[in-house]
Amino acid sequence: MSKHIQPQLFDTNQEIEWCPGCGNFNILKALKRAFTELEKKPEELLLCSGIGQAAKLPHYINSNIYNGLHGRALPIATAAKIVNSELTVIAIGGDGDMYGEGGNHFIHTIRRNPNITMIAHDNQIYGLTKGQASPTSNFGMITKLQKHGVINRPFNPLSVAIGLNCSFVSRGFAGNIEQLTSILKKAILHKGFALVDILQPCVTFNKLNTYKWYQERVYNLDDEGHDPHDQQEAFRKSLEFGDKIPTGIFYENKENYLNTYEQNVGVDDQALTKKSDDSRDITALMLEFT
Amino acid sequence: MSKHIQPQLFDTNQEIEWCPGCGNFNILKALKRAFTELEKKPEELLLCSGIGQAAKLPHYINSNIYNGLHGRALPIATAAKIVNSELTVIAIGGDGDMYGEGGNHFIHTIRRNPNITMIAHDNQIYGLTKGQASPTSNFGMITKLQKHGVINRPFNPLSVAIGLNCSFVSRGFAGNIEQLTSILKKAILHKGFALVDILQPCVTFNKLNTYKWYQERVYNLDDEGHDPHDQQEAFRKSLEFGDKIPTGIFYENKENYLNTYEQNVGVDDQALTKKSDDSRDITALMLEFT
Amino acid sequence: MSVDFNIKIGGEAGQGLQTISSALAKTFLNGGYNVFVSHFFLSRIRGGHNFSEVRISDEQINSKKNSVDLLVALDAKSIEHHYDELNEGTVIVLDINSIESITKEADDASYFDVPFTDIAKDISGHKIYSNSVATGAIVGLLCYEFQYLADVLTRAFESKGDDIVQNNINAAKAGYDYAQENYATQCYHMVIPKDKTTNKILVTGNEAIGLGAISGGLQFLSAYPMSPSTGAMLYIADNADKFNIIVEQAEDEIAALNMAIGASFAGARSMVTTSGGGFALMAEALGLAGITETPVVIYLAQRPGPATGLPTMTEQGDLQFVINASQGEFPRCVLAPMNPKDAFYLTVKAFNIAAKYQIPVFLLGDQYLADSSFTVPIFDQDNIDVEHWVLSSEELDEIEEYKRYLITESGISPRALPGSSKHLVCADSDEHDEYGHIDQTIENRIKMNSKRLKKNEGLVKEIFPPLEYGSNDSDITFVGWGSTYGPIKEAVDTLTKKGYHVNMVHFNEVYPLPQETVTSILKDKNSLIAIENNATGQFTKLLYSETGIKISQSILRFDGLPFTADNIIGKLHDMEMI
Amino acid sequence: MSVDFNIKIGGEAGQGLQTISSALAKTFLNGGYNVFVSHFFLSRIRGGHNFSEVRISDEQINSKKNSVDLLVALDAKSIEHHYDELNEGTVIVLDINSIESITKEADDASYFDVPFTDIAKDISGHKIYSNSVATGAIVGLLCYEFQYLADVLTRAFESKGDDIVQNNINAAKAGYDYAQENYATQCYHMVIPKDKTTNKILVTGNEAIGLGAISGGLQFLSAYPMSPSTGAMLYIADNADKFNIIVEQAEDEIAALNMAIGASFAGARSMVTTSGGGFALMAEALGLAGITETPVVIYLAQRPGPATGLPTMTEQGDLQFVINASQGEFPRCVLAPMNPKDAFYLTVKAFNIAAKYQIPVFLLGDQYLADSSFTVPIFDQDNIDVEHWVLSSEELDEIEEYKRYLITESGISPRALPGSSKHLVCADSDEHDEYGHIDQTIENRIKMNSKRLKKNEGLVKEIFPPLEYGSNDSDITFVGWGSTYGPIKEAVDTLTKKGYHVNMVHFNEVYPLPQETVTSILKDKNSLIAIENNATGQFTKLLYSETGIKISQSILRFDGLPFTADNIIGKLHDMEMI
Ligand SMILES: Cc1ncc(C[n+]2csc(CCOP(=O)(O)OP(=O)(O)O)c2C)c(N)n1
Ligand SMILES: Cc1ncc(C[n+]2csc(CCOP(=O)(O)OP(=O)(O)O)c2C)c(N)n1
Ligand code: SF4
Ligand code: SF4
Ligand SMILES: [Mg+2]
Ligand SMILES: [Mg+2]
Repeated sequence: MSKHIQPQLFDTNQEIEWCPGCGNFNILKALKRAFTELEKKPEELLLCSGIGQAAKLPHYINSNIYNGLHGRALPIATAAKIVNSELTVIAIGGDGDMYGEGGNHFIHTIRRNPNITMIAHDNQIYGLTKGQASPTSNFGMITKLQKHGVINRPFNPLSVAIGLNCSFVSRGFAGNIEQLTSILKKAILHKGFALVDILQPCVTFNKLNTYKWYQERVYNLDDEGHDPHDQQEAFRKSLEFGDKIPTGIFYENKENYLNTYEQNVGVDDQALTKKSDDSRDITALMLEFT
Repeated sequence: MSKHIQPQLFDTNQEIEWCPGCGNFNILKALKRAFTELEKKPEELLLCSGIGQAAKLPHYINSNIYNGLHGRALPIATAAKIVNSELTVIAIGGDGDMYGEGGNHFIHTIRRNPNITMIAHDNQIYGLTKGQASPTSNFGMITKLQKHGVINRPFNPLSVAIGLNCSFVSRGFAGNIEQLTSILKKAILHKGFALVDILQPCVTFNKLNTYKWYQERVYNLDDEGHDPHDQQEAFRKSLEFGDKIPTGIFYENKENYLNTYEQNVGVDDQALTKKSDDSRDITALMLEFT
Repeated sequence: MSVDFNIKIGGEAGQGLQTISSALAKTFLNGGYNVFVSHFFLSRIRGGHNFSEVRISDEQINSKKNSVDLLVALDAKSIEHHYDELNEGTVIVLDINSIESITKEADDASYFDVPFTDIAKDISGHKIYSNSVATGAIVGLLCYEFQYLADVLTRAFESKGDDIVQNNINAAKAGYDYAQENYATQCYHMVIPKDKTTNKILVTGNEAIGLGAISGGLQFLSAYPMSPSTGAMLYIADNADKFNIIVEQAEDEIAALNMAIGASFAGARSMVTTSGGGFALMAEALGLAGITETPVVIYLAQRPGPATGLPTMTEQGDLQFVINASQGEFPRCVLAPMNPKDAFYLTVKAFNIAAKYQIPVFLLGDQYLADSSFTVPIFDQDNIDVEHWVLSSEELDEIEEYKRYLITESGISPRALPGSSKHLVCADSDEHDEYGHIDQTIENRIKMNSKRLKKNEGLVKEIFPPLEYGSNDSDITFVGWGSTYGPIKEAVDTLTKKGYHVNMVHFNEVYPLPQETVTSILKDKNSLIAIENNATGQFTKLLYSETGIKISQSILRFDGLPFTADNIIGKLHDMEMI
Repeated sequence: MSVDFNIKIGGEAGQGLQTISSALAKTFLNGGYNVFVSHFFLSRIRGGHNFSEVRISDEQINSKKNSVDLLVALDAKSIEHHYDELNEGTVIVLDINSIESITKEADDASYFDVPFTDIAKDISGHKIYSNSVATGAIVGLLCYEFQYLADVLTRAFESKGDDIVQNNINAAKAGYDYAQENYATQCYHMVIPKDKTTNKILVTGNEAIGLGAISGGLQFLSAYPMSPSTGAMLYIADNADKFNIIVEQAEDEIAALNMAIGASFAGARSMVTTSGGGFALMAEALGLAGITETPVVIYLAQRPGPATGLPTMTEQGDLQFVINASQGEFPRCVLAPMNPKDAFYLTVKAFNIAAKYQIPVFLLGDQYLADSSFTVPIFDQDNIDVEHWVLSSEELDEIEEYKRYLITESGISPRALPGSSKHLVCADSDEHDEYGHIDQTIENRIKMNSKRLKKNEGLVKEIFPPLEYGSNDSDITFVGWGSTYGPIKEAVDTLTKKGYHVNMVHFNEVYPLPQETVTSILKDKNSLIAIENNATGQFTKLLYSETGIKISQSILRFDGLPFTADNIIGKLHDMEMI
């Protein structure tokens, strides 16, 4: 089979609206590769996104897509998955999308643990709205709006996810397609909610966190023999974001009670739509009202 | 001075709408005590709340109050504080209020670090709406709505706050007024955003997490010589919630860049309303448009 | 003999008013009566003063009555607050031991003391049975056959074991006997069972909507709890397993509607339940359903606003909000049930319309409808059709190239589900082309926006005309909408009996309004009077703006309470119309 | 000589269209012309096809023109897309080296090749100066005095150092000279500077609202970025330090409006900036401002919906939404600026009305107003009053017992700030008593709800009548609102010049509408034609429902673009009205 599936399977003829050199291109490439290597078919995929530069990605992959509202990819993705657990569901968005506007869904979707993959293109900036600080912007970074520098401390998606015992927590870097592809594959294969935060240079608006800036700092957790089953260690690593920035798989939770949302609801074996039929006899229910 | 201030100073003639025996009464008592011992005056206080049983509390304390929308106490409190930094501002709500509907404000207010105190009456249930699961409900707990037990893993406000390097993170128990009063006082005195999560038995709807249940489990972190400046240790402790439940001050952050929001904005010395006057000459601005 | 008897039970939150009213209601329902049960609660769990009313009639009733024929006082406030509502000779049943002090003298009314608690302890060993004693005493005072109550208690406590059932029955019987033995004339009022097989059920609006949703094929419900809608969510959750329905408590209302939309996109018939404040948070997602043309049903149970307002009371204050919510312009439909029977069928219709037109459809109820129990005939399931309007596998196989947003004559594009075939399904909240991909050209914009709005033409034809009731040739026509149907109809009946010529035109499908039909019904009527449970006459404005029919007289109520026929007639007097 | 010259500059996002258009605009503004600059952008940062237009006139202009007198093509699409808009003989300026292929033959239009990049590299050493070359070439083709451009460039690049300034000027001058030397007739069109001290400025709607807010006493702005409103937030942030204004980027729009309300409660004049989708998330907080009677200003810049829609384009599709948003009933005010001048003064008014009536006030703009630059006279600051309507310390000292929600004749209660005296200030989103504490009684509900709605009576008197323009005795009256003022006025002027009898009635204060005034203005007019930038005629509906005036003919545009006078006149032809 595998040799018949070609990477072009996931190409579309949509014009790509990103700036030349943007980190998003590599994320797109890595994701297509991951789908190819996992032998996915376009019709098995559902890519849900919010609004932002990152959130345009689904249009560039030949698949089912739901490009919804800014900040709301996760509830759409979660519900679609619970209704049709046969779909491979990915939620995609920017750091503003996923952690700012969508922050509440982020923390509560982790709690639900649906078997979906969340990909955050973390360029530490609001791209589409032209360069305001995002929740993950570095402290002190100057932007057009934050003229005296960002005064909020950065949101740490990894430490929050690990603190919430999230089932899979990882960070990739758009400058390393190999590693990113491998992380994405593991995330998609992981049964449960998988977070992939991706360091993504925005060449137009983020003049601080450039390719070079990241390149000088990133290292692979694998190289340090990091044990992803150790929550405490994962937390320690998640706090590291300065001269050194770890990438790879921080945390993987295999505890028993971490059944997926679909399992807990009892629809992981078969799509809900196939389970329930329209012959709904409510006679017995009505009799309770006498 | 202190001997002239009486606890009754904070009493109101509002009828208290809580069920007899509810943990809220002790929280009310502890908070009044804290204000008394800190020699606060009613007019210096601003108590902001959302909607729920807990959120009714401000009506029972003689003070300025803003009882706003479900989930939205924090933005109200933050903005009021930044406008008038001379006020002692407290944000109060239930676990549903603060971590469910208001979850996004929780994580982002921590990032801003205003010098306010957030009090969450954590009864692990939705009280006012009659007993649905809350974000902190124990896994598996059966409720009227969650008939097969809660399937989401509980939200952990402490681990999230510690992961976000929150400036002060603590847990009290409504069954221990002494300790609670002392925590509340420290939280109010603490310069920066202070979280006080309070284990609060709901005698009507939560038949699992009762006084007894908590009493059998809680212990004081002080007794273990816990160092609240150690983020890693604080995190470890925050994950403990089972046979043993730690209470006390988990984490206190005194790092330098943790200036408060008011300091960062430059209004901690004087209320904004006193700083800015109405003589706004825009002539110079207009000239830029030629 | 014509029966129209109103029992009011007052007490604190947590004293079990609903247990008593529910047992009484079913007892009389099963004896062939029409029963109507309404509640007044404060937004608290214990204490305060609440009350329930059980109205018993041999005619169809859909509303409360102002005057009280029997008052059961579980606290002193019950007497203070409701003293003015009593008729001459109304009996007040109470347990004198458990009431602190009585401030009202018994002139018109007479007290009848029943030691609820003592009897309960004596007979069944615990004071928790005192509500059953009270219930029994009331049934006794009405000299109604005890067996009906015994049956009701049996079914109510069945699941708790035989002992509990027996204790409750014993307690009730003791109360019953005590009343008959001690009340001066034995029967305070005589109510005789009529008919054992009535085919009637007693349901609230929330339950009827729950039943309608189940019957109408609901598969996914997401909601964040909010009074007065939570009952519908709970009812569906209680029965979810039997029908493979998923009920999800969302973290907030934004998630709730987005989830329902995601579920619908993936193929499930989906719904949210909420109230005005929750819906306010859904306004953006409403537009998402609009532009992605995703069917979804929104049940909004209104309560008085603005903001938190009066969370446990009733109002019709959100009509204009739901019609105009969300940026931009797109079709939607608003159905406003008159009563639970109507609610049931309209809920089914809501799902079908949502599916057919691929739009959001509102069920606009209110606390009065949501929480009150109405007697209705058993719902007829024969004509329930679950219409999916989704392409079948065969149809999909035949399609060469699938376009989710194909431009069609009707504005409705063929709907496929993602993963159901090899065709890909793309949806986008941006303006998009026929494939569902972002398209910012003006040519496309005109086509797509027009296509969506085109659906209104078909939609308006689905709307049933308003209900007309009362004499053809009338001096006064009441115009109402939604849950005010009951009180208005009763006002028409009462006035007709008194010889007035009045009738009513009542709207339960309120948006879009079929202009011609509505105009032809209303244009020649004399003296239109709008009746609305709000302060600004929102439907009156809608009617005017959509049809040009201007109603210049109105009876508005915005104090948090529902109308009664008596209110309406009283207002007519004030207005010197009668 | 009468000048009305339209320069269009087309190219990809990121090619610097705005730099060129802005330099050109100021160059002609400072020579005494009225300039109007508008933009068409796609929702992307690089690539695609965008364009800007600079229209230069010696008359007041507030709108775009359909036909193009000079096209600057930075890409091939500029020629393809806009070829039909060219006049006979329109010159197309381009750098043939940087354009892949030209598909259109030059029949009516003639190409004029200027090697922008080569000149830039030659003269200033880098291709980044090619936009200055282009700008210079255009000024050269119009034989306009170069010094104006030199001054503009000096000020634009001042902050980057003398070298950069000089490089830009040199590049521009080279372009200027190249044009004059190589264009067949030296001047393609002659534009002569008129007047050096014009007292006019060139501002966008966003900037004017920013200036109005600053002038009107703004102290706290919270917002979540959203096109097309972000410009206002940015403008205010740029100048916040000078006036002690706090600008807070919120985590979402819910926080934004709640923060603005919290800030206002604590005493700051506060505001949010957003667009429809962001406002949708604020709907609940709108009601919070309503019930707690907290002043707040909401600037909503409309863009085409539903949902994400067309994020960078224009529409007037949210009027009914803002008027009806949020559950329950409470007063609000909606002001819809006609142009930046109006926007400035209405912004000040918005703050004062919000403060006086303690209500939310909307500034309803749109992308056309927000992003286009208009020539306006310098704003007059003499009549700007910042009215606080807050109790002073002295007044508070005199009050025995303070009640935040005192029932008054006008419905307006005296407002104190928390912490400003020993009086406590309590606010509640529940229905509350005069002190601001929860009160669920029906008596209180009636009082409080009526008190709030009572404010409408005073409020409607603050609303100015619509603007009337054009001949008194006319056959056709255009009725418009908000930003369509410019194109409608121009249509009236053009038609009048052609001998038609047309006039216009334009609304910029749209809610609540003063019924009598409006009726008296409109009732005797012939052939009313509504002009709206939406598909369903939202203002037409509002006007009808509020005043009974029915407009049955309309010109609607909903393709994402603003009107031009030519569009309107064209439609009138189609409708056979002229
Ligand atoms: C409700 C709402 N608020 C605001 C916006 C405007 N908006 C669009 S994208 C965006 C943020 C973009 O930043 P991010 O999510 O980080 O994505 P990026 O463009 O950086 O990939 C915002 C604020 C919107 N579309 N909807
Ligand atoms: C927007 C909105 N959604 C829902 C509600 C209904 N509601 C009121 S209180 C509450 C939750 C109460 O739980 P919690 O916050 O834990 O407070 P508690 O009553 O337990 O103290 C809910 C869902 C509301 N008032 N507003
Ligand atoms: S603006 Fe930044 S994030 Fe967006 S496409 Fe350009 S480089 Fe990428
Ligand atoms: S319902 Fe629970 S939380 Fe609310 S007052 Fe009663 S005991 Fe307390
Ligand atoms: Mg980003
Ligand atoms: Mg709670």
